[in-house]
Amino acid sequence: MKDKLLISSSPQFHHPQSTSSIMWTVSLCLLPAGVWGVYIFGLRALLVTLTAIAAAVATEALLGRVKNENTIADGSAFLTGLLIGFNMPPAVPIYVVVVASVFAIAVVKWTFGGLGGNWMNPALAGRVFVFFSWTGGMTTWTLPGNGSADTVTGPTPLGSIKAGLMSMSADIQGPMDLLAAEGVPVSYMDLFLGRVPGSIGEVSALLLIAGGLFLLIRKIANWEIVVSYLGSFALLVWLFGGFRYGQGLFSGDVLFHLLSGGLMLGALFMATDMVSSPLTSKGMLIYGAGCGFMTYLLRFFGSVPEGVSLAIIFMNIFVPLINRAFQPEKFGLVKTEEEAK
Amino acid sequence: MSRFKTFPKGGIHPTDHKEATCHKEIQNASLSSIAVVPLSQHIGAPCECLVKKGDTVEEEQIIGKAGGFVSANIHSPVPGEVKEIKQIFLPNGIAVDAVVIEMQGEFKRLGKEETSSDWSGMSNEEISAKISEMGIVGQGGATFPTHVKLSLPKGKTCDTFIINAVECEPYLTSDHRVMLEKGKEVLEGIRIIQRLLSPGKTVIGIEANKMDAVEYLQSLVSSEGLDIDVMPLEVKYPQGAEKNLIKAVTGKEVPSGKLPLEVGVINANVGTCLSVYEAVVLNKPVIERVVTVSGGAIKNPLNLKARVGTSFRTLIEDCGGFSEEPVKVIAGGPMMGFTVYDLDTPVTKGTSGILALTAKEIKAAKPTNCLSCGRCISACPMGLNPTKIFKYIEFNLSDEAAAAGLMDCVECGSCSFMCPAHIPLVQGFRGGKKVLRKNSMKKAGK
Amino acid sequence: MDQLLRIFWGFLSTVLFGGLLGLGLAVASRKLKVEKDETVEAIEGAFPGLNCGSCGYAGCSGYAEAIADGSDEDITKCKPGGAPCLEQIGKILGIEVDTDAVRMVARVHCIGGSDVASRSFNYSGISDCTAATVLFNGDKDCKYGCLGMGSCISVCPVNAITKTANGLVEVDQDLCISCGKCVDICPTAVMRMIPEDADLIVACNSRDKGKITKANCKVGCIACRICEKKFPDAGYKIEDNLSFLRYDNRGEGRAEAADKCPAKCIIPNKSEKIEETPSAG
Amino acid sequence: MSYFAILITYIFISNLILSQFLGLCPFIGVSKNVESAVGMGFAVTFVMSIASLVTWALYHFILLPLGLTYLQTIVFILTIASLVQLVEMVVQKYSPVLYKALGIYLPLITTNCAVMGIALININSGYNVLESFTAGIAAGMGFLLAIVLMSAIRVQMETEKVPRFLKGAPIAFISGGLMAMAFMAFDKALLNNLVG
Amino acid sequence: MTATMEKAGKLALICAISATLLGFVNSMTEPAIATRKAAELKAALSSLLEEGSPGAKEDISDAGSVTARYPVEGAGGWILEFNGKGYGGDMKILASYNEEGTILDVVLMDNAETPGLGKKAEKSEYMDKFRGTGGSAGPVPVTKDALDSPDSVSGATITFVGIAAPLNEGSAYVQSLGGN
Amino acid sequence: MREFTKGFVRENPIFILMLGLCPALAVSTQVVNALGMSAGTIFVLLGSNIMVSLLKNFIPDEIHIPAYIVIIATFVTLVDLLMQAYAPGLSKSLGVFVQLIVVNCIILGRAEAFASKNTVKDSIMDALSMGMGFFFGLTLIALIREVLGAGTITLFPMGSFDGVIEIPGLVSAPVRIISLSAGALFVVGYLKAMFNWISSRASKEEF
Ligand SMILES: Cc1cc2nc3c(=O)[nH]c(=O)nc-3n(C[C@H](O)[C@H](O)[C@H](O)COP(=O)(O)O)c2cc1C
Ligand SMILES: Cc1cc2nc3c(=O)[nH]c(=O)nc-3n(C[C@H](O)[C@H](O)[C@H](O)COP(=O)(O)O)c2cc1C
Ligand SMILES: Cc1cc2nc3c(=O)[nH]c(=O)nc-3n(C[C@H](O)[C@H](O)[C@H](O)COP(=O)(O)O)c2cc1C
Ligand SMILES: Cc1cc2nc3c(=O)[nH]c(=O)nc-3n(C[C@H](O)[C@H](O)[C@H](O)CO)c2cc1C
Ligand code: SF4
Ligand code: SF4
Ligand code: SF4
Ligand code: SF4
Ligand code: FES
Repeated sequence: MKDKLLISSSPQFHHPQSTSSIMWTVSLCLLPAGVWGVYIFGLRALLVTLTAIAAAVATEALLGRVKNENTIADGSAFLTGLLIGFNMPPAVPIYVVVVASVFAIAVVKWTFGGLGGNWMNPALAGRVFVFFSWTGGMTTWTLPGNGSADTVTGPTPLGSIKAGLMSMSADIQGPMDLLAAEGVPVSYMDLFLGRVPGSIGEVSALLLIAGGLFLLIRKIANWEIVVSYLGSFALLVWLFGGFRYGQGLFSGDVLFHLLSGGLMLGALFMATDMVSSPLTSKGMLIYGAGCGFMTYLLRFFGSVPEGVSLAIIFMNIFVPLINRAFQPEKFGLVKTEEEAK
Repeated sequence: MSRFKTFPKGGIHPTDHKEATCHKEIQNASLSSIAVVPLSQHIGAPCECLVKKGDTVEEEQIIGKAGGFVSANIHSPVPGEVKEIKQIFLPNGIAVDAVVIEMQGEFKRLGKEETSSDWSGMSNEEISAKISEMGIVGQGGATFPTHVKLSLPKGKTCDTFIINAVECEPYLTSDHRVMLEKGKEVLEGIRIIQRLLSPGKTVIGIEANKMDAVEYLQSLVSSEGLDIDVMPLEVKYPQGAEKNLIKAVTGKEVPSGKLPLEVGVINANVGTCLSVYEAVVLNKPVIERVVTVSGGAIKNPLNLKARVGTSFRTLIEDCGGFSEEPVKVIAGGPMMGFTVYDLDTPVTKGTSGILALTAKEIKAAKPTNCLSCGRCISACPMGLNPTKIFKYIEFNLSDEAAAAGLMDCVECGSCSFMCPAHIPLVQGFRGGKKVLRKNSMKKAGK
Repeated sequence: MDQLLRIFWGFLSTVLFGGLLGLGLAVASRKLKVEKDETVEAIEGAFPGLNCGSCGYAGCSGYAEAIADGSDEDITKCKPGGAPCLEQIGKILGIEVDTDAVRMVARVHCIGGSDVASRSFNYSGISDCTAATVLFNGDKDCKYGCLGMGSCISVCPVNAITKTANGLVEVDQDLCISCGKCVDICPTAVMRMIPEDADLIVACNSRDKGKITKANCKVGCIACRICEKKFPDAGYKIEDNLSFLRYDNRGEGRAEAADKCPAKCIIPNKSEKIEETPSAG
Repeated sequence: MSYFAILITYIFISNLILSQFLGLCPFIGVSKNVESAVGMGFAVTFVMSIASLVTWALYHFILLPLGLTYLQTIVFILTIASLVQLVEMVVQKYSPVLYKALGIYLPLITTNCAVMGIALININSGYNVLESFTAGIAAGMGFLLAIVLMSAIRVQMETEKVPRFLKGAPIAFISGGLMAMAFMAFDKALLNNLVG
Repeated sequence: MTATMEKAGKLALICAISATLLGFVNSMTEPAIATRKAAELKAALSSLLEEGSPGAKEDISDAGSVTARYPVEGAGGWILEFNGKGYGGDMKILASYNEEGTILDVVLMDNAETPGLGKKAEKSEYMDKFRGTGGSAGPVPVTKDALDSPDSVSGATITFVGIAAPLNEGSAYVQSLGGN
Repeated sequence: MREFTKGFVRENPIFILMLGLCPALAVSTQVVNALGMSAGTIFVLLGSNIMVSLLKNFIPDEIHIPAYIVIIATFVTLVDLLMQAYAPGLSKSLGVFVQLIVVNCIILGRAEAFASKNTVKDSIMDALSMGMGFFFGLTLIALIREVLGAGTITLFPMGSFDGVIEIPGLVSAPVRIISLSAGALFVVGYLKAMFNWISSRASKEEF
């Protein structure tokens, strides 16, 4: 008996969620969107995703060995790899994917002490790193073709809009008009279901929302971040989104902007990465709002068509400061201050 | 949200597992032939040992005399002969001397009619002296000597007297059963304490998962016309922690580092009230208490009335033994209790439960690095930042940890319970407090 | 001509500029003379500059300032600096200092490795000695021994401490800078400072009675008093059920006592590694 | 360029630290805790804005008319050095509170290339006096932003399991690199779109 | 006070020596720098021309991105200097036109484009897309889509447009001038 | 000899003393820039160290900083003017950083810390050592950044060699971000870590 009984500090039992169950659950919730990506972009999308995962997990294993830890089973490297895969265009060169994963795990994560140490989102940092290095490869998009062998390239809806805005004629009322004028026939339903070019895992808003809702219900993703991110972004688009089309206030196409690009993937699965987001509710609200503002700024004014990755890693920089500023309120502190008066 | 009151910040909702024992009447536990009676069963100075090897002791004889103002007498739970005085470890890890008594001779009360005396004629001093003599300590877990708590310092008054009937720890049902089965006695005990404190008002705080007890006590209170408010509270751990209970009941916050009396509150556990009744009315010292024996590895979980000094093994055998190999045996509840490695560990005045948990129940996992998820922060009822404090301790930054509120931590375990990384935060805090105490002693020494 | 004129202008304006500046600075430096304390710099120069914090200040400069402005009169707090540093500071401050103290180093006074000392239970929790002691004072039956989880390792500023194969730690005395941090943190107080030139140590820290010690650990000091009684000049002294060895007076029979020790817990300080200690019994 | 554009340019797009590499020594040296980072940031902003004005005036009223632009380096550095000393003395004399806050950082600024750098950039960009002043303030604010963010990150990293050899300066550099990467979100094109 | 004066004097002396030294060096390097700059410009200008030679510079301030013009002596046509808007800020562009406004040659001068992206435009091959366009020879390509191989500017569209747009303007400008 | 070699690793100005970081990062996009910058810096360092150690008794303490600055600035301006006249390409790609040699912390730092206290001969040694250390550090950074970030190694054109070595494979798709600002910080960060590691090993061996 003596040696079999476990001696440990209280509490003696535990909430069912663990790091690994959380990571694997998130991966599972992402799976449908990934399956969809493979379905419409073909096996190349699968290859890209698997390469990203393999490179991330292999890097994690290697660095874990140096530090004498085995951290594969916690699933965080798998998830990072999966998300990197999801953030890649289907036709991206394979070496780009590998570099993104290695950078994410080795530089962004392990340099700062491995899981939990990183203050920036590894997957997004990896993506941005390769984006700035191989912009061409990272902006060549595959048209959805139900996996036919010969891929055809074409711009993403947001990309078409960026280009179209440069030479827009006067009678265009909003993004959907502009797309029609550019000869890119896209409907809201296409955006919602994911029948548009884009990164492998970002196109299907429907499946991402379904997975994200599950995470929200399970309290794995924080509602504060999701709500303030999507809310502030939608508000800004609604208020000022019309200006670029010569319209007044309150006329932005919120639906189009919510459904296009990597916003859903970013807001539900990446801004909510607990490691690189703030600790307290208030902090999370501020952070989410910052992400929303930055996404708006970059989408409407930036030189790159999409702003979600950059918006999130930009806000990551502020997280340590936010954490200092928004500490929990200590119990029993108010009274002592009154006393002092 | 809920129609019941609660404290606003933090708190968690672990599965309560109380259904295993909450309907089971209190039974008498077996007596083990050897009683091991630790000489310190309370917070404060250990007792002075009054017996030596070979002495014969009677049941209820004082064998340990209170070793100071903050201390409580210890009585022999059984008649018999002192075999030896040896050092043992209590579940909280403290090494104490214990008197080992081999049971022989006659019991005083067993099988006899209880004789009760009327306390209405006693003076407050006499009551206080009785409580002190009978060695009553708080049975809510802190085991603070009750006579000390009930003697108001000069110039302080008690506005509210709160009876802590929350029993927020999962599994445990001893207070619940005491209220159902000894409701009248408990109320009488409360009235005795009311006499001592003359509080503005008296509130019994009970979690809403014990509505039968609420209704029963309410009916007793109204039939006897007592000035006691029975208040159901939302089910949330740690509702029973005194500062949180006070916040829930009165809305007042006890300042950091201060006692409840600072806001005019005194609180006592249900079991403590029962002991007060027994001491004053039945003239009976604390030699037994109600212990919940439960957990997935126990064949037939029960609420047992056990004598102090009885081994855990005896109680477990009373419950039919183990149904499967337990992974942990715990003294107390799963949130605040201590694991033991030796089933010969004796029951003490503070033992509210004995739990034998299986691997499936404890849900252990290998700790990983902190994910900064902030769950510990939202769980902490004291409004602390557990992850930050833990990291300070981990990196030997004790001063920073103290500044971040380490000493305000009540070790409720909410943070560790929620932590997905399974970081033993509370263990870190206890180690950190140890270091702080060491440092301050060193400073004082200089 | 034009060129020459410009050179002249440049010359003139720079001269004026420089002259004015020099004048201004010279005047200002006289008017606003801030006493720049050279002793601070000198004292700081005397320190080894490790910023290890063993003096109790935030860094070497903090201690230097405290000495210089007289707020700290104890000039011996820099352990790593040792005698040469003391001497230098003494010179700077013009005071006599006693510098023949031997360098002290840390040493774990326990050889009760996993092979010889018994364990009470199956510990699950933080791998840190201080944290481990909140549960029954650690998982060894002997409550005075080295728990081997290395709290000391994490505080040592020079990485002088390493874990051994049998669940203890050992100090590389050549690296040790005598800061004493490991001694401070060790929850069982098994880490103690000894002179660098110590010949032998009693490698046990158990204050339990002999019988209990023996049950807990095969190489524990059982306080049999053989060393104290048989070799009265050797400097052994039993206190609290444990033999202590003095280093200021090294009389006859020190090594012989080690031989006679039934527990074999008196071992040479340096030549033998902990792993190679005789596992008696 | 409009003043707004200058502000955005030097705070975000051409941030002194993260894209121009000016003033790295204090950026690495004084970012170990947030309080001193804030102090240093304000001190730099203060000195930079004044230095921008003074060097602009010197250049346009003395060096240029006299054809002495080749003495630019000598004159600027001397001016900045004495300006820093002067500021230190004046602040010390008239605002002990401010001196306490900024005092210890002022001497460090003398050999900070950021101040000299912004003076040279002002001249090379052909700014007028107010534009120079704005650029000075904006550059200072960019420095302040970067160093404060960096210090918060570094303080957080103090309690993370950073590998031993990466602790301290390496982590600061690599964090700086990640920050620079995120700041690449801001480019001239964004500014052009924003201000038209 | 004499000590103070002495210090001031010494500093002044050091300054004086420095200033004088620099003055002399400057008087040597200044003309060298000036001639070098002129030569560079001349080289750039004449590299744009197969026949004829660049005439005197005339600054232009009212023609959009055109900042200066040089009449081509001997062959007719113009060399124009533009200020284009690139990714990294302003770019200085020189281009030669025949009298019909057709582009003969282009060079990218001072710029702050990104190495590997916009900087590719410094290479002579890059300008192939513009040579022989404009005026009667067909439109200057001003969007990526108008190119035969848009790949060659992918990832650096801003630079491309920043060069193409002024060139297009220049073509119209030359036509508006109508011969020398 | 020890005085000379100290700059390479033990007291490397960039990686150990952490001085002169700005030029180290800013001009290290191409090897040729690093070489030019190092040459300029060594020249100034040498000149100012010599002058300062010569004049150390002549310069009163109160004005030593401005005096050193004037001396340094003079040498910097010399370099600047000469470079503009005779190495225009280099001058252009180094930009304001030539003038910023004046605030390069290494130079004033060495003048203060070394030359003002030592003989001319030792000061020359020190200048060379620090200069070589700066050269070594800067070139290392530039080499890594240019190879990875551009896929080339740019040296001086000589004869038929146009000065650019192309690394096959990398040149067509280099890790461009390494040649941008972020990449510079990454490279210096990891090199600094490497130096920490080397010097901690070295100090262990010395014990
Ligand atoms: C696609 C998928 C792959 C998984 N792979 C692993 C794995 O490689 N290692 C592992 O420990 N758990 C893996 N799991 C999750 C486990 O089944 C289990 O849920 C997890 O370890 C959490 O256990 P816990 O709740 O006890 O912490 C995987 C789950 C899914 C959905
Ligand atoms: C986290 C925590 C939970 C507690 N839960 C209870 C409880 O459920 N019931 C209880 O009576 N005391 C509980 N206590 C103890 C009370 O804080 C308090 O000590 C006790 O009610 C005082 O009464 P006593 O002196 O009669 O024991 C808890 C304490 C802590 C720190
Ligand atoms: C680091 C970086 C440097 C860039 N440099 C240039 C550049 O020099 N020239 C340019 O036109 N665009 C530059 N860009 C902008 C984009 O690469 C490009 O303009 C945008 O992706 C649109 O181009 P596309 O339509 O050809 O894909 C740069 C972007 C980044 C991130
Ligand atoms: C809700 C959630 C979102 C996550 N998002 C990301 C992500 O965007 N990028 C990533 O690298 N890891 C993500 N992770 C995994 C993990 O937090 C990450 O690997 C750590 O940042 C590594 O320290 C996520 C985890 C969870 C639970
Ligand atoms: S154990 Fe302490 S820190 Fe954790 S939740 Fe409870 S009070 Fe807060
Ligand atoms: S709950 Fe655990 S993982 Fe989450 S922040 Fe707290 S300590 Fe970290
Ligand atoms: S010497 Fe002390 S601190 Fe070090 S490992 Fe042993 S018990 Fe732990
Ligand atoms: S911590 Fe201990 S071993 Fe390390 S240097 Fe200090 S005294 Fe020596
Ligand atoms: S070189 Fe030191 S601040 Fe730039």
